[in-house]
Order: sequence, then C-alpha cells, then structure tokens
Amino acid sequence: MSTLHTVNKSPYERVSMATACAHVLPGDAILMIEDGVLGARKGGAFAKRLAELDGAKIFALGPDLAARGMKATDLVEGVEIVGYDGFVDLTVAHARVCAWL
Amino acid sequence: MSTLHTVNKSPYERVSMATACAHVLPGDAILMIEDGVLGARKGGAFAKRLAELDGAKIFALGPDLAARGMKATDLVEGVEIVGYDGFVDLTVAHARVCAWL
Amino acid sequence: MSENPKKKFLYINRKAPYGTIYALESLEVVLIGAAFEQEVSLAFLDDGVFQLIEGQNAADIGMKTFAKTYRALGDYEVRKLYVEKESLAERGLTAEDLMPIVYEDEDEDYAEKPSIHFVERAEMARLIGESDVVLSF
Amino acid sequence: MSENPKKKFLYINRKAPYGTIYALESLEVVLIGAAFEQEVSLAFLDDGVFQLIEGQNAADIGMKTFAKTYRALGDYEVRKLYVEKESLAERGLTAEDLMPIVYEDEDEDYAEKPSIHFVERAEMARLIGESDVVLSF
Amino acid sequence: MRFGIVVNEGPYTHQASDSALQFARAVLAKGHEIFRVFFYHDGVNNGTRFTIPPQDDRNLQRSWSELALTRNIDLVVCIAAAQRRGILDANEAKRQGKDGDNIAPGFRISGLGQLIEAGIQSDRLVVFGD
Amino acid sequence: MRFGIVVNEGPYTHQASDSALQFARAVLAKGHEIFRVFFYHDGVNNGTRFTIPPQDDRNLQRSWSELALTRNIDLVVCIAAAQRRGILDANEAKRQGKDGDNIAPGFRISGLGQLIEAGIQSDRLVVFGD
Repeated sequence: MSTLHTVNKSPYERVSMATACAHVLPGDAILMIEDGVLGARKGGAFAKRLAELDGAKIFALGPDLAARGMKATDLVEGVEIVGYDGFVDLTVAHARVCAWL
Repeated sequence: MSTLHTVNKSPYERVSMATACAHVLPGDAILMIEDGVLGARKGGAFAKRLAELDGAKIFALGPDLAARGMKATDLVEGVEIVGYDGFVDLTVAHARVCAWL
Repeated sequence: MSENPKKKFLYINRKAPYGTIYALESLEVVLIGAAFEQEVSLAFLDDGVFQLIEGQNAADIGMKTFAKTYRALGDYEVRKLYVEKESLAERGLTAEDLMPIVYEDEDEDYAEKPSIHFVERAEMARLIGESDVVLSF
Repeated sequence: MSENPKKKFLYINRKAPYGTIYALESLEVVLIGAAFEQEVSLAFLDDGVFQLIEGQNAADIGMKTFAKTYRALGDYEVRKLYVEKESLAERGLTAEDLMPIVYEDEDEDYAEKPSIHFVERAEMARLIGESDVVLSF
Repeated sequence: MRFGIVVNEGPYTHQASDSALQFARAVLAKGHEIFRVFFYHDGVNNGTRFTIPPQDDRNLQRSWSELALTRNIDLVVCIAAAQRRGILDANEAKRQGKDGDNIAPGFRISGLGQLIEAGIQSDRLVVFGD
Repeated sequence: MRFGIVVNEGPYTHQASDSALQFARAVLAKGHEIFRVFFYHDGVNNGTRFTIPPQDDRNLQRSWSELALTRNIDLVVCIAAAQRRGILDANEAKRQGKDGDNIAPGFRISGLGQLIEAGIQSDRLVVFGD
C-alpha cells in the first residue's frame, strides 16, 4: 500500500522536494516532474540529500529532463527515467499519489 | 545610491529571501511584504540568518504582519514595522527597488 | 455514493494564508467535502502551520480574515487536524501560538475536545500512507 | 525618448525555464526593450542559470525550445549576460554546461566575443547597486 | 483503472496544464479510463475560449476541448473559482448580469462536489499544480 | 516623484494585485504621481470584467477600474500576455475573429514597449509578483 510522491519544483527554489523526501516510507517512490527534475542532477548540492534516501525509488520524467538539457549521464546514480506512460504505470503500481505542490 | 530589496515569500518555502540577504550592500534595506513577513518571526530557523545581516536595515509591512497574526513582540530584534505609506517612503529614500520574486 | 465504502481523504496544507489563495480555497473544498460523509483528515505542515495562527486580522490588506472558519470545522464533522511538530519548531512556533479548535463529542455528552493533534514527522508520513485520496493545493 | 539620458536596465532571471513561463516572457521583454536603446544587462542567478543550459529540447513536453533566442541577443545589442558562479556551483554546473553566446564586435572587425560573464556573488550585488531600473519576473 | 485528474493552474504560466494533458493522453493510451478532469484555482483559466497563443506555440484550450469532444472526457470547471477569475458560461452570465461569456467547448461549470466525487469514484486521483 | 508599477500575477490567487493596489493608493496619497501600471504575465487577468468575487470579498477589478477612472491612472495590459490568457478588447476580438471581449473599464491593451517606457519615464519602478 505504498505511495507515489510527485515533486514538480526545483529543490534549489522551494522546500517541497526536501519535504517529500522527509515523508517517504519504505516501498514508496518519488517521481520528479517539470522543474522537479532539476533536483536529479549529479554534483548539485541536493544530490547528497537524494543519496541519503533509502527504501524509496527515485524516478524522473524523461520529457522534462530533455527540455532542460539533462542527459541520463547527468543524473544522480539510481534515478530511473520514465516517460508519461511510465508515469501512468507508477500511479497504478502505488496505492495513491501525493503531489507535493 | 542604495537599493530597496522587497521580498514577498516565506524563507521557509523559497530561497528568495536568502538570496536577497546574500545580495545586499551596506546602506541597502530589505522590506518584507506579503508572506515574506513570516521570515521576521523571532525564534524561527531563519532568524539567525537575519541577525547575521549587517549594514542593511530590515523592515516588515505592518498590514501583512497583522493578517498573519504577528505582533511587534513576535519579531526579530531590529526589524522595523512600516505601513504602505512607509513602503512608499522607502522607495523614495533608495535609488531603486529590486523585487526578489 | 452510499453504495461505496467510505474513503479516507487527506488534505495537505503546506502554504501560508493570504499571500496566496490556496489555503482559503482548500478550506472551501473541505467544507463542501464534509457533506459526502467520507473520513476526512487535514494535515498542516511546512508553512501550512501558519494557517492556524491565533490573532489573524487581514482587514488592512483588504482581505477577509477566514481563520475563524477553521474553528467551525467541528460542526462539519471535520475533527482530525494533524499539525507537524517539526514544522512548528522550525518556524519558532509552539502549540500556544495556534488557535484552539475543538469539537463537541456527542458520545460524551457534548464535551468539548481538541481537534488539533500534534504529530511527529514520521507519524505524518504514516498518515499519508494510510489515506485513500490525498488532495494538495 | 531621445531627450532622456540612457538608463541602465537590469533584468534579473532567477527561475528555471519551462516549468513556468517567466523565463520566456522575460526574454520577450528584453527583445522589445532592445529597440529603446538603453543600457541593458541580464543577470542569471539561482535557478535562472538553467535557462542557459546547452542541449535543451522541449519537443516532448509540447513546448517551444526557446533557448536559441538567447544566442540571438547579440544581434539585438544585448551583450552583457552575467552568470553567478555560486549559483552554478550549487547546482553542480560549470561554464561548459552552458551554451556559448557571442556577439560580433563591430569595432574589432566583427570579431566574435563572449556575451556571458561569470561573476561572483559580490559582483552581482554591485551590478544591482549600479542599475537604474531592475526588472524581475 | 479509473483516474481523476485535478488541474490547479492556468495555461502557459505554469506547466501544470501541459503535464496534466500529457498524463491524460497517456492514461487513455494505456487503456485506462478518465472519470473526470477537474479545474480548480487558476486552473479554471484553461476553460476560456478567448486565448490566442502564438502561431508557433501549442494551444492548450483547443487540446483540452478536443480531448473532451473526441474521447468524451468530462472537463469540469469549479464554479466558485471560475467566478473569482472571470470564467463564465451563458447561463452564469445571464444569472449574474454579465454581458458575455467565455467558456470553451467541452468544458462545463459545476460545483466543488464534483471534485470530491472524482476522489470517491476514481481509483487514483492525480493533482497537477504550481 | 513619478512611479511605474508592474503587476505580474492575476487577482485573488496571489497577493500581488492587492499589494500593488494598496501601494498605488499610498503613492497617490503621498502626492506622488503614477506614470503607468503595467500588467504582465498572469497580471493581465486583472483586466477582465467577467469576475464575480464573493459578496463579502474585495473586488479587485472594480478597484483598479475606479483608480483609472477617478484618478486618471494609465492601466496597460500587455497584448502578447493577454492573447495567451484570453483577455480581449473589442478591437482585438474583431481582428482575431473571437465572438466577444472581456476587457474591463479603464484598462487598455498595448505592447511591451509600454513597460520599457514606464521604466524610462518613472523615477521608481516597483514590481509585484509571485
């Protein structure tokens, strides 16, 4: 009965991604969409925070990454890229969706 | 030729107030308006940051404080309360206004 | 809706009042939603805790002081308001800074009971994980 | 406007592109503003530095990739783009991650020169303090 | 599965409407069902037929209207939020004494109860916002 | 002194329009001059006459219109931003083949150059936004 957490804002602008990370349970997943994908960049100050997260998988929306010039090799290790179809699958695979707006 | 910096968002939600504080010059002033006044509360995590700021005066808009239930005694020491008329005077007293949106 | 089992609705309030309309319009959903007889909880975390501050007066910014509506929630059978302790502490707030919100317990001779429950972050995470529908604005 | 002395306009870009429209609509102001022959500088700090990232492609989110417009700024006599070093570093970015933006210097036989200048935070603060008009979106 | 989708922001300014639209199309492409798309807060501004985006840009209102008309998706604009922001259908305009309306094809104006109902009737409710 | 004021957000959703209005009134009360109020981004949504706020709430469009009509303040809505968001005057509606318009009294639609001009002609430019 896990939760899919969506985060759509940069962790460098807003607190929402940090708050989402602080409220995941084992088995949950975080999906970065829109400006949220900026948090997935390797070498950024927020990367450490993501690395500390255990028990939750992290996904980033591919079309949003591409828009922002981010390639798979730019991402923190362990972040998985999905498309809109994968986004739908994630909502099905988890019992509920919590949007951290 | 100093600058009036306006900040309208809570420092607990967004980075804008921290960025404003990092870009003031001696003689500048910061005016907290709207949700920005939430940063003026004594005892909050952001209060330390404000205390470190020297060379710039800090103002908070009274009507916005009142809306949010904040009294003069709730504020970090040194924060001065002004009304909309004082806001106008501050824009006149400084050479330019920089809004940290 | 009577053929369906009740669902657990969780409203997540993370935004300060007045600077944006989200707190007010979220409350309007809660009031309408009360008529649907679902299980309703409200979560207040991050800047959402500022919604419950005592002594709000928005007259001089030209807005309605809608804070009193939270006090009426008990009459709408909305009696579970969870406030995150860590969010309060980070903002220099304590329980005493919030308005008292109570409901009348019809099972105990209409005794007034507090609607606000202060929870740790881990408990808040569990609340999310036990909900059927999470509404955030 | 010819009777007035030129003013120093500073456009502050602090928001990431695509997630919101501010970066795009700010750029539209810069392009229109170029016709007014004022002194124009653009500041990129905080998430605004993401506007200049190389390799943007917004096709799959259904939007226009407007990044190439920054490269055309030189033709509009907009040749001073200041990027804050601390903002880049915090986000794990270096100068090599940004697109090259150049202008042709008519005083030096149209030699291509970089429009982007990397500045420390203190220098960015001075730039603000030397402006006549600060536009932020 | 049956989805409810909530859109809290207007077109173009925030990506919410774009993301919701792409998500809705993916839901349908996967063979799932959309019970309702509910437009709240500034999201009601997606429902005006008066927008004229630049020629080389997407037209979000038209895309939503097409989804409603070709796939029979229920697009509901919250009446209270719509009144605050100036989105009217012919009925509302008449009732409120306004001299025109601007609702786009495929959108209908209704109450907040439709949002709660979407929460009850859908297997998943997905919210897009600022 | 002469002021330019910029409003980047629509009514009610963000406080920007309220703050700008209170600031504008204070500017005039102090005997200063307002060269222009420029509405950009979602700020253009302040200029629709279709809003119907709740009876016990403020009416921002009416307040702006009153300021324009009683104090002769120039309220300019950016045309490009307005087209994206569905704010039209009668001329634009006709030119674009739209079947109605929604501009409020006292507002006029014009180009972005009016913003730059406000920056040039005003002693202080004050921006309100999200």
